[in-house]
Amino acid sequence: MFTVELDVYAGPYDLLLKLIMREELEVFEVPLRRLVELYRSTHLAPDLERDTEFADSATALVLLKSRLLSPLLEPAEAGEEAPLLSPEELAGRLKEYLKIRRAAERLADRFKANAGYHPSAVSLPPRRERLAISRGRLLETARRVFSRAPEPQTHHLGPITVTVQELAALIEAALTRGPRSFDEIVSGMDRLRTAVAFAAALSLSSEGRLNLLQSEPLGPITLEPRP
Amino acid sequence: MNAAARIEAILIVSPRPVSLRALSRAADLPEPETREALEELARRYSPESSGVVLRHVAGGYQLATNPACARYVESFREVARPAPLSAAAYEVLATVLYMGPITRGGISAVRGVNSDAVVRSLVDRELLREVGRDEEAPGSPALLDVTEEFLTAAGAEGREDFPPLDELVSAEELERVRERVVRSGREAG
Amino acid sequence: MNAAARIEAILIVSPRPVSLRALSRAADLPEPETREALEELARRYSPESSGVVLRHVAGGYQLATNPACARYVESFREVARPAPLSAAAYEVLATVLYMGPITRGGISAVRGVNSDAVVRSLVDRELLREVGRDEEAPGSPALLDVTEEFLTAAGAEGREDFPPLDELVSAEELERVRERVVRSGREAG
Repeated sequence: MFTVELDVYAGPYDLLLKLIMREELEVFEVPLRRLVELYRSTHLAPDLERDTEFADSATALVLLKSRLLSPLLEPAEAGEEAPLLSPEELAGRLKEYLKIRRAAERLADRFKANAGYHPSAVSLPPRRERLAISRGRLLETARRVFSRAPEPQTHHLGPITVTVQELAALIEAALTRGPRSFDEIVSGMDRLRTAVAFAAALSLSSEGRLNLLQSEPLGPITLEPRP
Repeated sequence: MNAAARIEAILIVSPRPVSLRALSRAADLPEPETREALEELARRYSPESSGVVLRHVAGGYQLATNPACARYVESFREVARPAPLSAAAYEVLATVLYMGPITRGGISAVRGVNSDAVVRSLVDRELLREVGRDEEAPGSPALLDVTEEFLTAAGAEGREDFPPLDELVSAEELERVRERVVRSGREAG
Repeated sequence: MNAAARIEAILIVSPRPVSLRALSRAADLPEPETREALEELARRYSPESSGVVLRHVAGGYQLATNPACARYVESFREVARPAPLSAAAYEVLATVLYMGPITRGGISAVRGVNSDAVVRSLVDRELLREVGRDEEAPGSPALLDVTEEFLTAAGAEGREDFPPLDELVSAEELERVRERVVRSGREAG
């Protein structure tokens, strides 16, 4: 089964930086203004919950491929205005992010190197009078826990990943009878689902499961199953 | 790692005595070698010079403080801040109090995040304990419940001292939570 | 009892690192003697031969298992190591380590992506905690910082144990990023 580790999507800065560092030409083909729109929507989108992490990256992918897929490029939200980042400002942010990214890698190494230490569990007979559990806090906590809106399942894959799986499955199902246009597949989907569907298509393509065809710049995209 | 080191590492993470058999199995050593390693450790952790001693008690072997150091240990406990219960610990305790006996998977399903680490620390602190297994679920996971220790710390005589759940949340919300627990049981394994 | 034995007895009953000051007070020893006793213990509990080692982390001292024995400890506990953190989680931790105390919004801004869910799971794992509020910002959002647990997990004595952020990336590499972004902006513009 097709799966996507959430780890792959650490956010649009991460993705941008990877493309830049890998010297992939694509990044130069993307109008900066559109990238900036991406940042805007990332920062200001109002109701983003835990799915955001992936959705943002999917949107980033979509926008990076914007020459391929113009219909997705309507402005983020009507009425939302945010200051545009200049290239220098964007470069500044990416530079700061790169440092954090490096720090995170070092941190991961340190955590790994220290994972084998287990603290002493030798304990004395418990001193009951020292530990007090607040009943008020316990009841307050119970009320909150049991009335919390159910969150998506998060075992080892992020909830949004399930959506990608669904959409990947949907795309594969749609292609069983031959090539289909992307527009056809996503007709009726909202922006987010469309973005995630495109990311799913990109992933399937990078896995060698399908080809993405486009006859002219800004033209419609056709998905063609690979044998 | 040498035999004594393996045994030593296992003993220090166990709050209770460990049997020869359990030691030799976890350390991947034959019992005679385990016994020898224990003799070596007994020499090293001797009551004459060490602050930690190896005790051989009914249930097995255990590292413990040397009674000759009791004064200092007591004085440390006076100054040491007892680790307060975290918000996550309260959530797990509330979940088990009202939904228990319940599996680790069930607790995680109610809270929406993996709760194994929190459960482990509460079991270590003897506020939760395993009371059986859910034979219906795949893999028969352990069922957890709150302990006497928990009730004492909360100043309660028993469960009936806590208000019923339907006074805290609506029937509809409760149904949703129960549904999540049931679903997690079916998906486990 | 000798100084090292007193310290040893105190350390073995404390799962958390204990500061030099608390040790010397509880063991009724002047700090220089406490320090000497710790050196003696460090030799005895050495990573070469012992299953238990003396760690100096999070501003204190701690007895813990030798990672070389982790296999046996984990087999004894019958629990797998907790799931490793995601790349996103390490990014959030690094952000708070170097920029903290910082708000959730601040973290998201540095990373370019909403980080609330990641923060929540890290607070749950007690690697981050709220340490106050940013009164200047609208709504006085909570400020987060790394915890003692974080330092212990990273094997660090304190913040100063981490290299300065500006040393992590070379000037050339930073310039390369800038140059590429600016050039792509010009070309696309």
